[in-house]
Amino acid sequence: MNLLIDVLIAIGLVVLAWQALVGGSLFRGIVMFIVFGLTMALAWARLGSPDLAMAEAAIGAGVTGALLMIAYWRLRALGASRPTPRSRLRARLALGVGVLSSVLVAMIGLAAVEAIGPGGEAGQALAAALPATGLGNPITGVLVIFRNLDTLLEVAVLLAAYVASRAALGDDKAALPLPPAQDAPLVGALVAVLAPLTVLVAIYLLKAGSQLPGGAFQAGAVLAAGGVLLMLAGRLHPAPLCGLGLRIALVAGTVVFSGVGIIMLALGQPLLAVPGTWAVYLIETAMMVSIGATLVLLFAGSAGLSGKALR
Amino acid sequence: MSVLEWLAAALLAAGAFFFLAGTVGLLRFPDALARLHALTKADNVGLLLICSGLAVLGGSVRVTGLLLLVWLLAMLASTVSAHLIAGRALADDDTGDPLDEGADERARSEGGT
Amino acid sequence: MSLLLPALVVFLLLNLVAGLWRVFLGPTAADRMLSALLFGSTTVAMLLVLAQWQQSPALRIAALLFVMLAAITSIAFVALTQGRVAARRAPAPPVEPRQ
Amino acid sequence: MSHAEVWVVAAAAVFGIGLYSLLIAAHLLRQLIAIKVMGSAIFLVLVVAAGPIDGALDGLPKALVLTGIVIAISAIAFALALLVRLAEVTGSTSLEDDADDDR
Repeated sequence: MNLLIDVLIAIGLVVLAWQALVGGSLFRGIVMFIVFGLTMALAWARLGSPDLAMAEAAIGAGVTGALLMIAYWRLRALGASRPTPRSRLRARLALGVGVLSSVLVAMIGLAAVEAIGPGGEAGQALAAALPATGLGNPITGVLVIFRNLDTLLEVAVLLAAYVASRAALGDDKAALPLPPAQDAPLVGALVAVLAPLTVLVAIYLLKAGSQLPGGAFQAGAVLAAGGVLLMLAGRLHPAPLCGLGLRIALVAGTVVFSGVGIIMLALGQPLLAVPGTWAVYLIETAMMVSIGATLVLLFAGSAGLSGKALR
Repeated sequence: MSVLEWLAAALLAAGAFFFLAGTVGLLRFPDALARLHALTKADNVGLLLICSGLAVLGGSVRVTGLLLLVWLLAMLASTVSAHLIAGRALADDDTGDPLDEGADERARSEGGT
Repeated sequence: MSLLLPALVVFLLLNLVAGLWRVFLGPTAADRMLSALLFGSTTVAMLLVLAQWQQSPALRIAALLFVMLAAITSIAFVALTQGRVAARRAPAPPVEPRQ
Repeated sequence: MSHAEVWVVAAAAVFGIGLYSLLIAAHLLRQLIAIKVMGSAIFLVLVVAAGPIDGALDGLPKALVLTGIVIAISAIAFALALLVRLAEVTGSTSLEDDADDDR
C-alpha cells in the first residue's frame, strides 16, 4: 500500500510536469505548474519532510501562482508579441538531450541511493551533535549552527535579488504594472481574517522552529504570502521609494546574523558562532522579516510599499 | 476495533464518498457554473466528514481544534474563490477561454514536433 | 485502521487523477482554476490523513497553510482576467506614469 | 523497486521533461517554469538519495533544499522582472532575435 501511494504520487509528478511544460496554452501551463507544486508538497509529506511540505505549501500556494499569473498579465498588458515557434530539428535534438539527461540523473540518483545507504555520515554527525545545542529540530540546527555561513549568504542572495530587480527595472524609479485591485466585499472579509492569521502562523512557525518542523524560511514565506494577499486586495500598493522601516526589514537578516557572528569573534569565539538558543531566535526573527519583505517587494516589482495608492 | 474506530471509519468512508461525488460532478456537469456548484459543496462536506473522522481518531483537543480551524478556513477560502470564479465564468459566458489564446503553443505543437 | 487510512489516501489520489482530466479539458480558464481548487481541497484532506497515519502532526500545519493561502491564487486569477477586460476597453499604458 | 528508486526514477523523468521543454519552448515564461520544474526534480533526488525514507534522520539535505526552495522563488521573481522589462523594451517574449540557432 505504501509503495502504491508513492508510485501514484510519482506518476502524478511526471504527468503534471509534462502537462505544465509541453503543449497547451501558457495559462494552462501555469495552472498545471501550480498543481505540480501541490503534488510536490504531498511528495515531501511522504518522504517524511514536513518542513519541506510547509515551505512548498507557503511558497507554492501563496507566492508562486500569484507571481506567475501577474507576470503573465503584465506581459499581456504590455502587448508583448508571441515568439515564433521552434523548428522541428530543434525539437528532435531537444528530445534526445532530454532523454539523455533524464538517464544521467537517474543513474546518479540510483548510484547515490546505493552508495550512501541509510543515513549519510553527515546526517549521523548532525544527529550526534544536536542535543548539545538545545535545539530539537535538526533542520534549524543545520541552518543556524552548522551551516551558518551558507545561511547568512542565502539571506544575502535574497537581498541581492531585490537590488538586481531594482537595477533591471531602470533608474527612473519605475514599478511594474499591477492589475486593478480586487475589492469585492468578500475579498475584504477574507483579508480581515487571513492577514492577521498569516502573522500569527508565521510567529508560531518561528517559535516552533527550534524544536518542531518550522523556522524562519517557512515563516518568512507565510508573511510574504500575507503581503501578496494585501497587494492583490488593494490594501498595499507599490511605492516609488523604499521607506526607512522597509529598508531596515530588508537588511535585518543579513545585519543581525553577521552582527552576532562578528561580536562572537570579538569575544574570542569562532566567526559566526551562535552563543545560545536566544541568539537562534533573534537571528531567525530577523531572517523571517527579511525574507517576507524581500519576497513581497519582488512580487510588487517596485522599490517600496505604501498603504496609499499612488496618484 | 473499538466503537470509536468504527465511528471514525464510517465518517472517513462517508467523506471519501462526498469527494467522489464532487469529482463526478466536476467531470460530468455541463458548464462551469454547474461544476462549481457540485464541487465546492461536495468537497466541503467531504472535508468536514474526513476532519470529523480524524478528530475522533486523533483524540486530543488540540488536534480537534486544528482540524476545525482547517475546515473553517477551507469554507472561507472556497466561498471567496467560488464567488470570484463564478463572476468570471458569467462574464465570459460563451466566449470560450479568454486566456486560452495559445496560438504560439499550438502552432509550435503542430509545426514543431 | 492501519489499512483504512492508506486506502483513503489512495482513493483521494485517484480522485485527483480524475480531477486532472478536467484541468486538461478546460474548456474555459475558469474551469481550469476551479479544478486547481479541487486539487487544493483534496490535497488538504490527504495531508490531514497522512498526518494521522504517519504520526506526523506538522503535516497538519502544512495543510493549514494550504487552506489559508489557497484563495490568493484565485484572487490573482480574477485580477488577471479583469485587468484584461479593462485593457480591452481602453489599451492599458505600458507603464503607469510616475513622478 | 524500492521507495527510493521510485522517487529517483520519477525525479529523473521530471528533469528530462524540464530540460526538453527548456530547449523547445519559445516563450520565456514557459522556460522559467521549466527551470523551476528541473529544480524541484533535483531537490527530490537530493533528499531521497541522502537517507532512509521512513526513519528520516538526515537533516542536512533537507536544510539545503529548504533554503533552495526560497532562493529558487526569489530567483524566479527576479527573472520575471527581467522578462517583463525585456518585453517593455523590445516588445518580445523570447530571446529568438539575437541568436538564430535554429538553422
